[in-house]
Amino acid sequence: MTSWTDHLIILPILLPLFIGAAMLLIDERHQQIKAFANLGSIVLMGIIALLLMRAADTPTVTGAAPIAVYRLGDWPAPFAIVLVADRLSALMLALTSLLAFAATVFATAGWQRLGAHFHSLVQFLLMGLNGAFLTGDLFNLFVFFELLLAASYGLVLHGSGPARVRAGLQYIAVNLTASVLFLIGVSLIYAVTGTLNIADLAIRIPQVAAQDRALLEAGAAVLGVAFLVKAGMWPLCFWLPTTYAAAAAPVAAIFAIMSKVGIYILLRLSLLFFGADSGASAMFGANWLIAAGIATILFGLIGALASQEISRLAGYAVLVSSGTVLAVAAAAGQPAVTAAALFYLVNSTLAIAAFFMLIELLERGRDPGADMLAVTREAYGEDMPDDPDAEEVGLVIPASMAILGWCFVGCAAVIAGLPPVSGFIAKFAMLTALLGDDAAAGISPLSWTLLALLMLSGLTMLIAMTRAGIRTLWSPTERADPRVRLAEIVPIALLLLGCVAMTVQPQPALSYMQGAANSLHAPSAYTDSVLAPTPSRIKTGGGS
Amino acid sequence: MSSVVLTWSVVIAQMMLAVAMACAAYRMLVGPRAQDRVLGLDTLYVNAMLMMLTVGIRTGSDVYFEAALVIALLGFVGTVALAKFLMRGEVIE
Amino acid sequence: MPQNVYLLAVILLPFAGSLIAALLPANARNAEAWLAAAVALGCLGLLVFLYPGAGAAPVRYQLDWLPQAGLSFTLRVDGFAWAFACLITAIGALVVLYARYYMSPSDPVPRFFSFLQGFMGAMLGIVLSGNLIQLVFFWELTSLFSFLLIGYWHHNAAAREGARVALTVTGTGGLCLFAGVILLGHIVGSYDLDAVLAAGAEVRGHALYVPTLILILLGALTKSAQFPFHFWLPRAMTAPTPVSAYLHSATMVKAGVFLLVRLWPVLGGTNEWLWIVGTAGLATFIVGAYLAVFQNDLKGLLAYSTISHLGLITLLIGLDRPLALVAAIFHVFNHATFKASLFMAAGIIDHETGTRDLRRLSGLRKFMPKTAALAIVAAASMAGVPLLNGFLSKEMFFAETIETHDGSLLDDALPYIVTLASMLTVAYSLRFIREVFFGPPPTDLPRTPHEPPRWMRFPVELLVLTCLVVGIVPSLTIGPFLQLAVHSVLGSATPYYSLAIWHGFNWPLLMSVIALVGGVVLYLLLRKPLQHGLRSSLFAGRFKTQRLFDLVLVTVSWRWARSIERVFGTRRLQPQLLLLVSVALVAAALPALLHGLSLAPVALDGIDPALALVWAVGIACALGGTALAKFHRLAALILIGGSGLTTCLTFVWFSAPDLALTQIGVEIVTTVLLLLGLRWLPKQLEAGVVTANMSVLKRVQRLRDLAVATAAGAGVGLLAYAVMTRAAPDSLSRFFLQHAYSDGGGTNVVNVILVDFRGFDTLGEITVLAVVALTVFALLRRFRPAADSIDIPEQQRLQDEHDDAAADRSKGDTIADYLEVPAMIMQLLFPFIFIAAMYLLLRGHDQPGGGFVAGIAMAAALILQYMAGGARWIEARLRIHPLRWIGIGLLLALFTGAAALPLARPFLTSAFAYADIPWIGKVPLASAALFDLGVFSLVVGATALMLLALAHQSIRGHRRPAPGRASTPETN
Amino acid sequence: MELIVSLAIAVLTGSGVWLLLRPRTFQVIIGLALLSYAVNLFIFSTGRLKIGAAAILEKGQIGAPQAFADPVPQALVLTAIVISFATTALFLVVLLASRGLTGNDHVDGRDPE
Amino acid sequence: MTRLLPFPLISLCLLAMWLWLSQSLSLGPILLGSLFALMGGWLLRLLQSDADRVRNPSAIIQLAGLVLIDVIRSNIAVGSIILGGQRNNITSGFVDIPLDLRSRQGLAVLACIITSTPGTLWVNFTRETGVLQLHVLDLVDESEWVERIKGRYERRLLEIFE
Amino acid sequence: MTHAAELPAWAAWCVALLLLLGAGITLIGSLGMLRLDGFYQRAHAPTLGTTLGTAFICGASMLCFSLLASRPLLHEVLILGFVTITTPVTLMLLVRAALFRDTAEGHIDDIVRRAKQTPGDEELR
Ligand code: NA
Ligand code: NA
Repeated sequence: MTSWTDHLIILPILLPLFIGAAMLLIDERHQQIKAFANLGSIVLMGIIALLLMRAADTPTVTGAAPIAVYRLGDWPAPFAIVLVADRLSALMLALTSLLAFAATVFATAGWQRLGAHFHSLVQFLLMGLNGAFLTGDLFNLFVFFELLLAASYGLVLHGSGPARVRAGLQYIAVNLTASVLFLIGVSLIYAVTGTLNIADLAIRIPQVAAQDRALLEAGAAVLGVAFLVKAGMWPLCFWLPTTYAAAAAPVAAIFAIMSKVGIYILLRLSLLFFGADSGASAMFGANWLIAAGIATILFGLIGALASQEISRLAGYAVLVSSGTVLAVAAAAGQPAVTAAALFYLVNSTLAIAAFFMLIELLERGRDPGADMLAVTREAYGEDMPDDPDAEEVGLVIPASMAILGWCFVGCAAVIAGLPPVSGFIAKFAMLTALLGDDAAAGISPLSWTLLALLMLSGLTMLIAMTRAGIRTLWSPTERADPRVRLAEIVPIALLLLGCVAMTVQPQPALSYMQGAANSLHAPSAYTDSVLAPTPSRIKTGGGS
Repeated sequence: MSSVVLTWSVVIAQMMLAVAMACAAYRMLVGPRAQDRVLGLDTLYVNAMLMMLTVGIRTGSDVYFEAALVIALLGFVGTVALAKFLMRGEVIE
Repeated sequence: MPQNVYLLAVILLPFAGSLIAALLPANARNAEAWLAAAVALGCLGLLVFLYPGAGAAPVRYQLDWLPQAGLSFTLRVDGFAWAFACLITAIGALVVLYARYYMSPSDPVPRFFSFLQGFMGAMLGIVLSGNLIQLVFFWELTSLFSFLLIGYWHHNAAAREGARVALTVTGTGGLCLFAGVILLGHIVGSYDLDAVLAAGAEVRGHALYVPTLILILLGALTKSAQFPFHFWLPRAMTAPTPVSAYLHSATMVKAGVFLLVRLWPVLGGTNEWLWIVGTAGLATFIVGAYLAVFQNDLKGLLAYSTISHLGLITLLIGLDRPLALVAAIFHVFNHATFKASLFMAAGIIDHETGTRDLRRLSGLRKFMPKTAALAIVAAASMAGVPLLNGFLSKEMFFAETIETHDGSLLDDALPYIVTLASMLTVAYSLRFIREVFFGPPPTDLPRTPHEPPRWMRFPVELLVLTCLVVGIVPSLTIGPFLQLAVHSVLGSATPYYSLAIWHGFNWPLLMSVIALVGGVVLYLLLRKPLQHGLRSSLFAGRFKTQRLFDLVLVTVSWRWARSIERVFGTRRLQPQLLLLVSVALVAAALPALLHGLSLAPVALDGIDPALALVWAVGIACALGGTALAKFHRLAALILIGGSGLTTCLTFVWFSAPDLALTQIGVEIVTTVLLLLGLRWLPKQLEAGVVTANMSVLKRVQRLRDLAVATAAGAGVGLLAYAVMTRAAPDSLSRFFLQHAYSDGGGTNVVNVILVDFRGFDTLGEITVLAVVALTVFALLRRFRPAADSIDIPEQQRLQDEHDDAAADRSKGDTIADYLEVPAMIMQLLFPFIFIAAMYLLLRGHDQPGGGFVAGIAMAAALILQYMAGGARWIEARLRIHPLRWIGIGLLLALFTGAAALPLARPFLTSAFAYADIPWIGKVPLASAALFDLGVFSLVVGATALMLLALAHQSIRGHRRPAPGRASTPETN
Repeated sequence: MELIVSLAIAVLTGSGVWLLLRPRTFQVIIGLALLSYAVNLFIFSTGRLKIGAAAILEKGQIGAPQAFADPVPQALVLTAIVISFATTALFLVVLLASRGLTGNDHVDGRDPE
Repeated sequence: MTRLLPFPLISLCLLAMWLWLSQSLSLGPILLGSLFALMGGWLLRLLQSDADRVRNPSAIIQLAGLVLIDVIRSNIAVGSIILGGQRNNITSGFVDIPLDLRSRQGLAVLACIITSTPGTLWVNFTRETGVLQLHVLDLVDESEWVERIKGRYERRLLEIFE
Repeated sequence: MTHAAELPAWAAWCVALLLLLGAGITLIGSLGMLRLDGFYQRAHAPTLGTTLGTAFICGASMLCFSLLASRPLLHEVLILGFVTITTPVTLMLLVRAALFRDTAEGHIDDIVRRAKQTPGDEELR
């Protein structure tokens, strides 16, 4: 620890803890103060994340990948807990703070008053998310997972009401069960390897004795199942659309990142523990991840088509996004593909978050019965009588509706992967990476499958989103003009602008992600950085 | 000799306490009424606490004292709550 | 300025115009029109500067976009692109002028003109793209703008449907094109158009040629409304007529044709090309013409006619010969002129009469003679009458059909087939003219027809003039441009062709004559039946492709999707949990089965009978609790308390005093918590219906659940046994045991781990507790009990009644007597528990104890007081501010950890020292103790908050919901 | 000894899972409680079973791993106990709210038809 | 004095408890214990307003001895009932005992004594009538029980507390 | 039990005796839970364990540890004290609650009568 910048890594965890705790000492009536504190903290977090990104992307003198390690309590690794910041985790931190910022601004328009302690819960959720992205310790990961889940339970229930409570009950029950699996998995791995440090595990796992391998893999598999639940993989994902649809709009928007935590961990751990060079258990579970990803894409698409409520459709879009990232990243095992998948992850997360907030504005002041009617008519293929003598004069669309309409188009385009926004670029990047550079080499059946799936998902999402858009924006039912506040439209626009920026300037983003993917695929850089001998209070080093 | 006696007496005492726990558990399982079950639980707590003390004697370590103390001091809180629930239908009015 | 900047400006101008148009006020019709016209003419003007000389290299403009994946923003203009761009902008300008008069003054035109210009930009983007991915990008943009323009009158259901179908079909095609282009790029190694055009032989020889071809053709054919994807186009006629004229006849539908011509040097010249493109074109040509005859809607007729003509062009391209390609390009331009003018004329008729029904229209020649003359000339061009441009390209078409291509039967029959189809063309053109302009004066029209405004007719006049001029002096007018376009596609392969009107008596002329005569005869035969409602039997009713499409779309994307979602998904919790447990079981079992799980033999001699008996008790309690959890909740609660106690005893047995302490504390608090909750659950469930009348399905489900539960239990038990019976690896604990005292300053290693080595876990864990407490608090603030739980409990009612009934007693005496003595003792215990809690807190670092268990003990003490005195009584004497305890606890823990930061040490770096205080002696001072104090404060606060928030529900006045509104919707 | 503890873990897990799959919310919460006992014991068992070897040192002692019960799983169990206590409390309140708002105590908030 | 140390006796007990737990009589624990003992007194004062008064300390010891003997005796008696064959022949039942004792502390001590003695259970005390309801395992003669409670315990408790 | 050898013989015997006595008395009390009839009778049984049972075992523990540590280690007294204070609270509250439940359900006359006349009948549920 030589300078204050060394502490930058831990600030994304301590800052929300501090703000969240301090807000408990402020009376609930001072909502504005809390909102400002919350936003200020998020902005700061964003700045820290950007600094970490920059640090992680600046090559060191030796040219090695710069991976920052923070040894808590000044104890040597692998004995105590470490935090690790590399390109990927810094990226996830930045993404998280962007989403949180948008959602919090949105919430200041009214959602914050719907229940108690909204801002504290957001801060604690961020603490959990940031912790999960940064930690280098398997059990500490569990703790941060529980923290983010606990805060998410609170946020799902924010505002109460039958739908939320019903969905919340389901969400909590499933996640508590998954947490039980998490604990079983972690303790089995500890029982076999004797360590909890992720880097140390990456080193010890190849050396596990043959007779212990069954236990190790059983533990890893159970742990994987727990992550698959959080990532929303079929058939463990049915809670997700229900929960996200029931949650308050800004909450659902922040939740867009939550399934990505599961994906992040799965990617990171599977490459560290069971990468190509990890001995007898190399590539353990990779095929299952691919299969789960593909099944999830398919199920998400089916669900999107079958959704009557637009918010459920958004929930299924989350599944498709998660499934796509996992299937594509797990399938190829090449950094280029992983980079493209990360690019896709970022922009689909942004769009889905914007979409969740947008839905609330669109649905505001609408008669919920209209949906049912429109869908049934469509479902049964009734010819819609065209009134021939109706005067063909368009309806004047209020400016707010026009803006919402364009936001909808933007979200739909990103989610379906169509031009003009970044979803198209993301799909393009994934597909070219999947096909590879070598024209002479054939295309593997798996690549064909994924190519077909990506196309199919574009088509299906196009159909579903068009249907939803027509229903909400063009339906002739009487509706009050939605009264939209600036604080509600700005965050949506902000997130979509992020997508636009990634459309106009995809290269810097993609090359950053390429770097992230490269280090993800090179576990030794990670383990070397974490386990590097450093001066610490224990001069003798470890006992082992 | 004396140490053998002590060893065996601890084992036997633990056996007896375990049987005592089983008796209490029998009441908890069989009832027939709720108050019988609560009484069983209260007894089970005391028996378990005594069992902890014997474990301490057996291992020659007094680190289990705190657990026993907590049962002695707070073990009744649960039973009080149960009793009050039976009497009033709610624990705190 | 250099040319490539002009090129960029051509693309940017329409989009800029679109943006400005959107921001203008709703009634700014003139401003909108001026703006749009200026943009179109401006682009046209720029294009003049970009006129590429024959044989000159294409002008390029390139920007890096995503170089890593071979994507750059490249604009490229060669002769073919230039000609197309001119067509787009020129017709665009005319359409804008027309639309100025067509759109009603009350129509909100900013949206219209904005979309129109956006479309123009996208279309220009397609033709000027020098990168295939970028081409797809603009391709999909045109679909999007087309969707928005078709749905312009979205209050109309047909418009919505038309827009949806168009987007679905062309968007899907666009995705296929995307895939195809990516494959093409994969084969060539670049997406640059020039690179791809240079790699034709390589592409055609590649194993991926056929899939690439099919995917790209799917894109082109859907866009150009080729059979069987043609059905979206007639439905798109719900768009305002300027849109139909511009997008759906002159430009967008030509994008498919454009692409086919563009990629012909790469993909063409194979049998696959000939067969797929040729067959699609031929079928479309015939089907379109046939269906056009039967249309009663003016725009419908024109739409099918457009389909038919696009089929003709596609057929020409499919014929795979340079001359055919020349004819195709020529017809693209001719069709654009006469069809755009016809659409505009139809729009004028619709506008002035209020109907487009051919059966209602009649004799308009008298009312609008100028329009009639224009429409007649345009229709004649469409029919292929000499001296008009349509005749010229049709002659070339006939000439090409006569040539031999692959010598198949179809090839031989081609001239006959196209002649027949051309008869249909003549017939519907004739019908259009005859029904609308001739015959008796119309009756019962919605409006009295008259000539349109001068400038609304102007674009039609200009277009018809073009038809005439090109038809009469082709080589002087269109000649150089056609040559330019053709040359840039075919290069050195450009064939010789002549644009003369008269080629002498030859086979094509004969075919034209036969077609014209036959068409007239056909029309005369069909006139009466059509007037009386004759409908085509082919492709009608249920077998109409559009019907079929709807049916498939609705069935697959809605009905099937819903069924599949129901089969492969669920919204119920139980199946989800079952799946989760089962998946975990399988996941754990597979490695065990694969590697074989070696187990130590079971040794019975090491079993301690006392522990065995204890666990017999624990197991019995667990099973009993399980059995009773449904109907005897209280019993279940008591019984699992037994299991918890045995668990706690096990921790004591196997050397884990801290665990035992914590477990017992949590056990007690949990019991109280669940009891507090039990108050709000329904009193007694129907205990009668247990297993007697259970359905078979229920029984099977129960058996299945039992099997899964047993397997899960067995599995976890086996894993535990396997773990416990093998040697422990060298673990982290070595380090902790070695350094706990020397470097952590505590003898209780577990506690040192908790507050020092892994203090970060603890910090997170207490935050979880805080968060849960907040959630519980927030949720309970809005708690509304079920109707049957609102009343005070039965027991209290009875006791109150008893008190009221007795003369010497007053209400509340029973409870007062009941608690008199116990409450006294419970209050007395409060300070004693406090002392014990302090003891546990302070010695945690060295002996069992710690902040958590101390906090739990303190919270239990508080609860005890609540039970003794009642919430109101306590709170009159003792205000607990749990939120403050929580906040302070978190901050204390945080600051203790952060105290190391100013000393340039990482967070949570602990410090301990032995302070030598006078009189007292050496006192160990560890920062970890302060951390533990934070934990204590938080645990007291959080536990108290949860318990008290729940307890407070009893004293809150819950109002019964109004009858009939069992669950009121929430208020946002 | 190992046999008994694994048997106990097995029964607790089995009962817990069985209750988890039941339709009434109260059954589920009891199931979760039993599962948390099972998991706590399971984590604890990964440190292997030792009698009379509590990980409490003498002052100044440098402990050897053979002489003491593994403290790491114990620390993990402590964290797990706290977290499962918190989540049990939360689940309880949610099930109460669900019962209040939906009028029944089925896990789906509505009784199956 | 009362504000700082509202319950001197209780605080003394608290200090004793602290020292007992700490197993130490050095200055540090005494100071810390005194602090906690004071705080404990303040906590209790929030809940109970009337201070503890003990009139006759020697009676306490007397009572304690008595109780000890009774407990041992009753243990044997009840044990033999449980183990013996005559457990089906015993008569148990409720006994009403009119009390003169009104002090809350006194009643609490009496309750502890009665309940801690195997064979008797404190059921209810009605304040306005002053009737204590007991449950007795081996109830032979009701009046004997009245005499035993009033004579052996209540008299001494009255001496101590009132 | 390596430490058992460190105890003087008399102490070992004493500890053993106290242990067995305490456990035995507790067992007898708990057996009462099985053998006695009706709740009100059974409610008397656990007191054996909480008084002499606890006292003897605490005594054994104190003796053992005091001799092992060669100084008085008497904190088990606190356990005995707290058990003595807290058990009555539970029993009082529980028995009164049971009495109320029986009264409310109309069983109490029955019970009082039966208690005095024909004890041992199976109590109504
Ligand atoms: Na959990
Ligand atoms: Na008694």
